[in-house]
Amino acid sequence: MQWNSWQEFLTMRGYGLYVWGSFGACAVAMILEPLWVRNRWNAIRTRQPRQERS
Amino acid sequence: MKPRHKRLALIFAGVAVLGVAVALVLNAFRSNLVFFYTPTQIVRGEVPQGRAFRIGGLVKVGSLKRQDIVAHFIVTDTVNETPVSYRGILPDLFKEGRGVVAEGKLSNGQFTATEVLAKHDENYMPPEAKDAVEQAQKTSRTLQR
Amino acid sequence: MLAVNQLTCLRGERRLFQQLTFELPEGQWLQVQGANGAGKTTLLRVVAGLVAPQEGEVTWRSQPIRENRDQWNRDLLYLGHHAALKEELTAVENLSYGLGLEGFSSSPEQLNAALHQFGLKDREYLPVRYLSAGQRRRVLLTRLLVRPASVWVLDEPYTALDVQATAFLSTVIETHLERGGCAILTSHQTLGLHPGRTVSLG
Amino acid sequence: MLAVNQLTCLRGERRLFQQLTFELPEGQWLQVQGANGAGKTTLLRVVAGLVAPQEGEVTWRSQPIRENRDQWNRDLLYLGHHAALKEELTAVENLSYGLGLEGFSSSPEQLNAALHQFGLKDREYLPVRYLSAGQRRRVLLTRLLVRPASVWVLDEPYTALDVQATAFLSTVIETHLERGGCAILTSHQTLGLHPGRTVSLG
Amino acid sequence: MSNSIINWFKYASPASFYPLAGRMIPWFSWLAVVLIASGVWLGLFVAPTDAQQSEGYRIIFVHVPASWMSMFIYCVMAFWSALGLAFNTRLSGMMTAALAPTGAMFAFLSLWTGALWGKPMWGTWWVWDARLTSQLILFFLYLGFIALQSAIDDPRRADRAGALLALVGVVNIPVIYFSVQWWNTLHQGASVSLTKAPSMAHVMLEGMLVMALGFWSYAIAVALTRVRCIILEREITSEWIKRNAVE
Amino acid sequence: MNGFVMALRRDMVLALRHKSEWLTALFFFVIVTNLLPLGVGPEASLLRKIAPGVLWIGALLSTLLGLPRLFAPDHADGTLEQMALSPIPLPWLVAGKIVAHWLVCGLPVVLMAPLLGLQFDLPVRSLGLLVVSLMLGTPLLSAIGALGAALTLGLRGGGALLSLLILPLYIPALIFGAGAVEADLAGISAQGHLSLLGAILVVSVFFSPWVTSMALRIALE
Amino acid sequence: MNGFVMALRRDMVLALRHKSEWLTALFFFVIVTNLLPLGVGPEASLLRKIAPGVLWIGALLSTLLGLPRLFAPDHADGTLEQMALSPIPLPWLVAGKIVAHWLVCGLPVVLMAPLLGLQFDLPVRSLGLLVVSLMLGTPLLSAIGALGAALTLGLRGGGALLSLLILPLYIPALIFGAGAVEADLAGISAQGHLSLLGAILVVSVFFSPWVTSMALRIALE
Ligand code: HEM
Ligand SMILES: Nc1ncnc2c1ncn2[C@@H]1O[C@H](COP(=O)(O)OP(=O)(O)OP(=O)(O)O)[C@@H](O)[C@H]1O
Ligand SMILES: Nc1ncnc2c1ncn2[C@@H]1O[C@H](COP(=O)(O)OP(=O)(O)OP(=O)(O)O)[C@@H](O)[C@H]1O
Ligand SMILES: [Mg+2]
Ligand SMILES: [Mg+2]
Repeated sequence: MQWNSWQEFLTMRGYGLYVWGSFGACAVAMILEPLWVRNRWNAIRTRQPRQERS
Repeated sequence: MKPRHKRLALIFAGVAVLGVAVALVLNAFRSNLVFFYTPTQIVRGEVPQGRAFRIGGLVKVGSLKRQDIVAHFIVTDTVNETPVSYRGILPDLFKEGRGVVAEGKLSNGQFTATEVLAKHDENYMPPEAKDAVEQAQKTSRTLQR
Repeated sequence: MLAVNQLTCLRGERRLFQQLTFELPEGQWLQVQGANGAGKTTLLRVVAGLVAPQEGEVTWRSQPIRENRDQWNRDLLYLGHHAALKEELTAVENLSYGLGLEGFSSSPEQLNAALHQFGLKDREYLPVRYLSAGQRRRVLLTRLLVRPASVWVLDEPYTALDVQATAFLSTVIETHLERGGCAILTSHQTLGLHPGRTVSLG
Repeated sequence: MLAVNQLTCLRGERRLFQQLTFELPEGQWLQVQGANGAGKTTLLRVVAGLVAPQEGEVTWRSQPIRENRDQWNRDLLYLGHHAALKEELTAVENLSYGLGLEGFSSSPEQLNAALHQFGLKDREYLPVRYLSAGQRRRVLLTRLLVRPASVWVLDEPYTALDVQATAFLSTVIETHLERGGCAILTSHQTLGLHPGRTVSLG
Repeated sequence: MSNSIINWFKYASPASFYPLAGRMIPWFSWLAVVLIASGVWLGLFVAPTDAQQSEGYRIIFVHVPASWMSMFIYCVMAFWSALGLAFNTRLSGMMTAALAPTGAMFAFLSLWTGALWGKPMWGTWWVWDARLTSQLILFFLYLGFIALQSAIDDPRRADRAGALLALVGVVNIPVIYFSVQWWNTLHQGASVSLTKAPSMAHVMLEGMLVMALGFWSYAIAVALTRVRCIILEREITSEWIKRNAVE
Repeated sequence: MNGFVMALRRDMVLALRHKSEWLTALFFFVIVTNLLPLGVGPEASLLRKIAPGVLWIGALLSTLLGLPRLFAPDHADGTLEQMALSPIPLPWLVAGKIVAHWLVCGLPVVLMAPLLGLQFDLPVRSLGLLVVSLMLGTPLLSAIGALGAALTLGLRGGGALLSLLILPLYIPALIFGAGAVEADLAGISAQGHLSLLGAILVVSVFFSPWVTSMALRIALE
Repeated sequence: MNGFVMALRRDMVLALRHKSEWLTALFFFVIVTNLLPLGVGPEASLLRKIAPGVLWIGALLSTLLGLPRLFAPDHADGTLEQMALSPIPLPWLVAGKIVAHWLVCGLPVVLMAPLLGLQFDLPVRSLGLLVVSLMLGTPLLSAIGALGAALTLGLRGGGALLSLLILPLYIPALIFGAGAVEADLAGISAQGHLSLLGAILVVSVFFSPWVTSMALRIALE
């Protein structure tokens, strides 16, 4: 374990903004994208039975 | 020509074209197509005259001096050296013995930078390991001498 | 009554027609006949007021059309060789913007009904770019059903239509005449309309 | 012989035709019939090789046309809805560049003679922009006289033509058939040709 | 020979790929979660401080995997495109279309994290050196690909036009990769390469590789899900979907 | 070969008859580069500094402007269909059209450039290099652009899409082209830049007609 | 009035459906201004100096680009004939089309300008003035441009001719517009420049629809 305190972990010795900016952007993107694809999937699946009936 | 021959001719032409292209690219790499110039190129006069350009190399150990906010240091490529002055904030990675890229103008062998960027190498290691490596290098150097 | 007096028209150095005179009372129709290049389209454009004739004039209800443009434009419906359709818009949008630019309006339901009458069921919401030649023509002709006007000037309205649509167009024109409108048209085909007046060019 | 095997074509989600099969020997002609939007134009484009069908294939002299494009393109003459004429060029120029792009050539005299045959005397040196609708169509059709080909694929060749030109076009087609060529065409009019084969769509 | 090709086609047909993809997705999803979690743990908690860059270097654990993936995905797209143009398989177009948004996202992340890294280390967000410029071009190529596909409504044309673009753009990939060798760039040279031992401490290297594998699984999982969507959307009228797709 | 000449001649006749095309390209180039002193102010040293970049961007934009009209009119009036059905292989015809596009949009710009360079107070020695770099660069712009024009043929949003597709591919040409002139201005050899420009040129001019005609066949479907 | 709204709405729908138009204008603006640092080199002080001129020229060129397509498609497909035969007076319809052109080609550019200004390192205070000057200037460009578009409708060489006709009329706007921003940058009041810009704006916007529709009727004959 590299860190002595949360404080140190969060500030990253002054590089907090940059490190967390990078990790954060990746996290956001890689969480949103699967949700977005799921959404598309669900939209198709709910549309499908309707089309079949008609 | 039969279609078969035609196709062969085409493939042949395509290979020839690619060959010419590769030759040209290689030729380009022999000449100086660069993001920055080295002190050696400055000494040889291969750099832009009278306009801004970038110079790159290592900061010579022990050359960094600060007067107020003006920093003076020497950029070296281990063969030749160029003195540089810069007014402004230096990036974190700027250290003696490390890589640097500076943009600015050359006059009378003195380079006046308007922007200084740090360039670092591809080595990543914890401080202890680094010390060990440096120690080893030093000893091997002294041994060679 | 639409009257054409002593009309003369030049194109390049060619005299297309000269001293042309005819009248068209309400309830009647007139076919302009002539070979390809005889000047039919040119005549219709002069009558519509798009082109000024070299000599002569066109009057509508005894008023020269070029001096009384407001009234004439309200009473006139002109369909030329051009489709005047935007490929990106659907049939319904094309119709409703077309009407809008002329100061009329119509609900989408009415437009849809008119398109159905012209045999364009299921195709109302497809961009015009996907329609076949005949289907585009039908969209254009649907304006006859939704744009009120008493004088119809139609340049080759029958092109690209299949047998069924041709018959329907003829009944549309007949109905228009019965209601007291009048129509000028050109066509190289034999028309299924009751006999009307004719003018021959060339 | 031109043969069409098991052709299926979709547009959007609409199935235009399905498992269509027919043959056309040399010296015969075939009329594609169908209402507006039935898929006639689409079929002709598939036959010409412009569109790949969803299923099935077209063969010419027992070779699939898409695999033997050189030969097929040399033997084919396709005239679509589009005029393929440049408004700035004269009729003669249009024809000669059209031929040039296909690797043929013809002297201006020959082209002029062909244009005369199609009733375009005096109009050869006028930019096409000034020609009437029927005259443009005639310029296009003149290609039938100057471009040697054994298969003609003609999409509504009779539109915009007057009576005289219609009759002339029919004799041109008849001559082509007598010489051992074959032709596929669409038209909503009744044609003055000897009875040929038919395919009905839709 | 024709026999083997027909077999191939069968595998590459959407109908048989659809269930296969369905079975693979959960595996890769979980693999991605596990690998990324352990990568983050290795990168943020286990890996030591760097001698030159202090804690700032930790961006390496996302920057490098994202950069690698952005280049790798483009290569895969080009591969499918070549296949599609040569054999006219329907699946290849769908795969390319499914990969593009993920690739674009990684290209963007590479630029974003690179810029965030460059500011403290080099002293600038951006310079026009060869590596950075060619990577920006890669991002634009992804965007162009996506825009082109969405502008064409006929899926067949969209696939084939996109395939052409993907194939033409692939020349950019070696330029990105070798730019640091061909020109002297501000961007650093390769720390990891096939020809020499990595110039990185072991823990750091391990963290980076684990992250890269995690990103890789992630990309596979997302792309497979998306390709299933595309299959359903496009083949909605076909028999096999009506028969069995709605499990 | 014959088809190549025919397509070239036809497009040239059309362009000359039309005038709009080549005059527009040239005019646009002159305007873009001439408005700048009006907007920026007539400081000679400033102008000289931005000259290579501005001239190259001008050339690039005027090529880009002509691109949508490379295939669109032929597509709209059905000529492209006829070309696709011609016994002459489509790549030859496409090559003819590309060369015509260059002669119409590129060459006048190249010939005009030294004059404008003078206006920007470039030294005479660098003018030669400017012409050389443009001479190598503009055919490349036409060749790469043709592919973009074919891919976006008849699409909604054609113009913007075309720029989006093509500009990333133009950036290297711009960098090396303007770079060559700047290097020369700065008194260093421009050979490296020119070689790279030449390499891109050779490859793109050779392969573009093939790829473009594939794209055209796709667009015609 | 009704016809004005209708014409405006129709053109807006077409533009949005098409996307090409407004995206092209915006894209072009962004590109022209963004390629510059690539070609000229990223020296901040240099860039700041040329910023007002470059941004104004960018706006001017993107307006100019959209102009040939203001009436040409409607002319080609016969819609313009229908408009000329409409009971609604033609100037109203033309006014609608001009406003649509501004909304499509002008407004996005105005809104984008401050962002690009930032990129050129303009001080924040001057950004406001940049927007104001463009807001006054771009409608004027559309209004004057419409007349040129109508005069050159359907002519051979339309594009070049149009620029030739219109640019001389645009130059005052460019000088006062870029001048205003430069004055502000230099710390002088920009009021004089802006007033002149306003005067040209009022006159041109009022008279343009009338004159333009006269030109259109002539073009249709
Ligand atoms: C916006 C700026 C940047 C971009 C677009 C960029 C792009 C890339 C790309 C495309 C790669 C993968 C190529 C390869 O594996 O050889 C890469 C690798 C890498 N980058 Fe960056 N980068 C940027 C900034 C930075 C910065 C500021 C640093 C560090 C100070 C950095 C460090 C690295 C490292 C360590 C690698 C891995 C190289 C290897 O191991 O092979 N990058 N970058
Ligand atoms: N500038 C010109 N010089 C010479 N002749 C011209 C010129 N402009 C037009 N023409 C001729 O004027 C005539 C115009 O005819 P118009 O279009 O009215 O014919 P049309 O009767 O409608 O023919 P179609 O049945 O083919 O539609 C054509 O014969 C054309 O050649
Ligand atoms: N994307 C699409 N979605 C739905 N339908 C489409 C689409 N594209 C084309 N169509 C339909 O396909 C048909 C194409 O017909 P085609 O042009 O072949 O008709 P045609 O028989 O030549 O008609 P015409 O006699 O009018 O020339 C039309 O009915 C059209 O509406
Ligand atoms: Mg006519
Ligand atoms: Mg048809």
